[in-house]
Amino acid sequence: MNTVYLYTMVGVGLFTLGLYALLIHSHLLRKILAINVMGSGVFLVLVALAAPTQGAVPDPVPHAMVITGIVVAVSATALALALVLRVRTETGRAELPEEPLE
Amino acid sequence: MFITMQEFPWAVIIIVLPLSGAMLSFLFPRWVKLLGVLVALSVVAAVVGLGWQVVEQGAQRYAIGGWGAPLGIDLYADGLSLLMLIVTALVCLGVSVYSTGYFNRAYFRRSKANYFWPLWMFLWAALNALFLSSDIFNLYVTLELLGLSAVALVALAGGADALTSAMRYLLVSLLGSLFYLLGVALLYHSFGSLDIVILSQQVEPSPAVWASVGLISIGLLLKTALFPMHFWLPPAHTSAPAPVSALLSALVVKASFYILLRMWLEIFPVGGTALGQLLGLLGSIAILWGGIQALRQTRLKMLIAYSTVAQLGYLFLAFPLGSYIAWKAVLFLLLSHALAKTAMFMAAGNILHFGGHDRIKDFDHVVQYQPLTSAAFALAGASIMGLPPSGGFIGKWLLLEAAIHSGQWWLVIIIIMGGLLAAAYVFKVIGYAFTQSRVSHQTRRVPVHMEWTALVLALAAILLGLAAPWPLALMDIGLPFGEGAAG
Amino acid sequence: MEAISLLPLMTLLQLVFDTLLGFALLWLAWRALASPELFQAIVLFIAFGLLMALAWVRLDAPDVALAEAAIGAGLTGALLLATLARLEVKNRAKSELEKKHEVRVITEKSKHQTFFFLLRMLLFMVVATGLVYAVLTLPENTSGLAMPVLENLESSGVSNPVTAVLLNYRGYDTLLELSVLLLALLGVWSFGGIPKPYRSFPGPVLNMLSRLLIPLLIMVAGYLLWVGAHAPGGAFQGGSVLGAAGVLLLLVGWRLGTRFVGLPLRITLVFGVGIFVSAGVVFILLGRQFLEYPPSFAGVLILLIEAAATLSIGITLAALFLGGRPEFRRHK
Amino acid sequence: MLLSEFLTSVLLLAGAFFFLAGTVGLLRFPDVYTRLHALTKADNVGLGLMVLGLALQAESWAVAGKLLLIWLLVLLSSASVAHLIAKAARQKGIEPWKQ
Repeated sequence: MNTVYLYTMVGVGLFTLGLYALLIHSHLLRKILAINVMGSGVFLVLVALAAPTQGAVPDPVPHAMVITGIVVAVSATALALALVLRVRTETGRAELPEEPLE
Repeated sequence: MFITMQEFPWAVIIIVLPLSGAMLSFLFPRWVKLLGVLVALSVVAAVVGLGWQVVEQGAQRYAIGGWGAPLGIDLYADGLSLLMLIVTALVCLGVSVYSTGYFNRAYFRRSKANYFWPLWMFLWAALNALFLSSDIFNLYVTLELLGLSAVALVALAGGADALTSAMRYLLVSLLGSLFYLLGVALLYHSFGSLDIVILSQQVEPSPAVWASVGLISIGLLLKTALFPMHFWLPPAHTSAPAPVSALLSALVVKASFYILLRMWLEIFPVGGTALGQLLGLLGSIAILWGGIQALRQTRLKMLIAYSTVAQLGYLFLAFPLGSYIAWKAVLFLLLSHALAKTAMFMAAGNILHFGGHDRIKDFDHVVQYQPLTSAAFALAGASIMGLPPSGGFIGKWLLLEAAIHSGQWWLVIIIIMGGLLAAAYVFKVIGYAFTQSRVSHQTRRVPVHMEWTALVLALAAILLGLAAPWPLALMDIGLPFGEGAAG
Repeated sequence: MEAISLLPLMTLLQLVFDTLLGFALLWLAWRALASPELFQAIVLFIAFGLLMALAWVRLDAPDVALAEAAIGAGLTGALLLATLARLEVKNRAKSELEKKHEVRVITEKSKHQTFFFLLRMLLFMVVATGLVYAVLTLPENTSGLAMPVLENLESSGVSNPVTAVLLNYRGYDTLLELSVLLLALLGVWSFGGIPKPYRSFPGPVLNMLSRLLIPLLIMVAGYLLWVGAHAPGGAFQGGSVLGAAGVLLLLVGWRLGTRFVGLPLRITLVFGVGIFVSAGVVFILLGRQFLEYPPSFAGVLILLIEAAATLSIGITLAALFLGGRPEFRRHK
Repeated sequence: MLLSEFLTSVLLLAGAFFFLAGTVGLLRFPDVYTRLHALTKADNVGLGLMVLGLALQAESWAVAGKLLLIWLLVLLSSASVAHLIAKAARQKGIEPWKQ
């Protein structure tokens, strides 16, 4: 077990953990946290697999991809949080209705 | 100055124009409508320019920054992306004209109306960038741009329904993107490239490739709303403002399908495999389920939204067939559905605007008061049902031909049943359009150009059928679907 | 001799450290997602972000570490806390019922729900096992694009490879990403009717702190922007530090003057993408490709674009923290 | 050379001890005010010792200066944050622990 695989496994773990939490929690703030954890998991996989083994240079392309991803994630989070506040104002609850509107 | 017409980078212009339009309309809210229409017209012109290039010189590849794949990002335009761009341009031009009437002060608060334009132009820029991109990570960024702008546009309608469905849509969209991105990570680390063409040359089956097939497919199918992952679509498409519903149903769901199609055609050929059969099965269920649900709806926009679920099902029938004709049929269906569905949602918007509601049973002499809108709905309905000579007819005909050719008779039955269901729900609406309502409603004048736009787009869906050979020939440029003889 | 004999010990220690960090990450993520109090959950999430930054350092990705610490942990955390405060300002005395809602897990009994629940669980299991297997079979070191990136570094205008990728080789991605950020703000503004943040009374300590920190933060932002050309740093890291300065200003009750709220603010927000697009288009007119910088100017151009981007990113992030569109009236 | 390395080790170990003590305090102390006490006092000293230890190994004065700057910034922010947390706790009506 070396660093690369260790962090990659942690990344996969975070991804699935976030996925699980996203599906079981109903509060929207928690869903947003879960999405962010999932995102961190994906980023970790992306960079961990690019980590250098013994003195070689790390591949900078995944690093740049992750920085892009982090900015996209914060944008999406900001939008989602503002939407949560609006949903709360309109419906009184920070949750989605259980059944989709028919 | 220094560049000839032959190498003018139309592809870049097509992306930069709506992007700049979005920024300008954010800066100068006073001029939004003028800017919207101007940008729409100039993008159409740029698409014509690119089309001319592609027809004259074949598929185009453009290295942004001059680096070229795999280091840089390439834009790529072949027949497939060109047709997507053309239909996007047509629909968006329509939406642009329609929205000058729809987002007026009587109906929307001005501050809200002003936000529509930049958001919508961001969406258009995202669509154009997506159809032109040849880089799977760049596709992720365009997907996010597309998803976030679509969500903001849905929420523009305000009210509890629109906001909750926008929220659900946002979560689904982000989830889909993350699945896609993880798939991209695995592909990159397997082959060290992000370019679709390079990947297609190097790809060979391995567990990582299969995992990324699964992740990318799940992510994009979620965004494309294939049954049973369609749950988010009807509420979102129903509660959005009418031009936004049109954009979502006509183009946004197709964008993720387009990526799926590209990946499956070029990177992982799954046509005809077990996975393809599964997708065909899900598509078939979507056709039947969406059709039945559409028939059960009491509100017009909900009916149209479920019809989208059903029509999206057709797109997946090509996967069990996997033949040259099947791909072309599906693309043809996609194009005609985009035009017809835009017209339908616009017609629904007109009816809603006029009577203040879209309860089908309470329609009051719609045909008499809004003849153009009724005609638009009927013509679009004809294309959705697949009546000759509409675009929908040609698409379904080709699909039937492909199904019969490969002897998969169950698909033939599904296609015919789907058509019958579509006929049932379209006629249900048209039937009520002639009746008188017992309840009298306050009515509002609908600007004439909103009615005409719907009609023109519906006519375009019909004309697509009459001019079928032309788009079918375009599809072969760059051979996205392989050699015709091989199929 | 001594160094060689210490090597296995060092690797062992590193492995122990990595393992501990990995478990800490998983544990924090789990606690952040499962803890009963939302406030606690958010604080744990911020801690998670900081440990992520540590993981990036361990993976030789200092640029990512900076971005993660500033944006992933810092600004996302600030946004989450601001939202929570606004959710709670509505009803300060939170009912017990609502507290239950906060941790409520979807366990509806209807058949429809059970079906989807099972489907989700199945999906979840398949994803987890499949991914682990897939990752373990990946080839251990594909060098990826490291070689072409380094070979072309000369003509990219900068010597930090990550900045070269972000601003030059894959500058188009960055252009679209800046658009995403702008779009998010536009979306937030378009929602309208975002409740005002809980009015804070900064007090002398926070005022003092902000007076000391804000000039420093602006300086650090400038430094990060400048240093990004040859060392870890760049527009995003600098921009987020600038955004942090903005957040601090907003916390002590500062608001943008009325004169600047309209067009001037909007121009600042659009500036980054605007300059980027213009730089790209100008080169088309000069007969080059879109975003193809001449190697002799590349360094200056990248710095120019990054400076514009830093300003826009900083202001956008601060505006996102504020939530709704700044008002035309002065607050005090 | 050897002396500086020895000093660094001692300083780092001492710093680590303060961190440990601070963490134990954070976990064991009864209320928010005492926990803040444990955290800020111990961590500031702990970090100070670590910075001092590392500064001995610094290649140049600039690096040592940066290390010092880090410590000063942490001092400033942790003092302010501790104050703010305590103030918020007081406003919420949390009584200091007495026994």
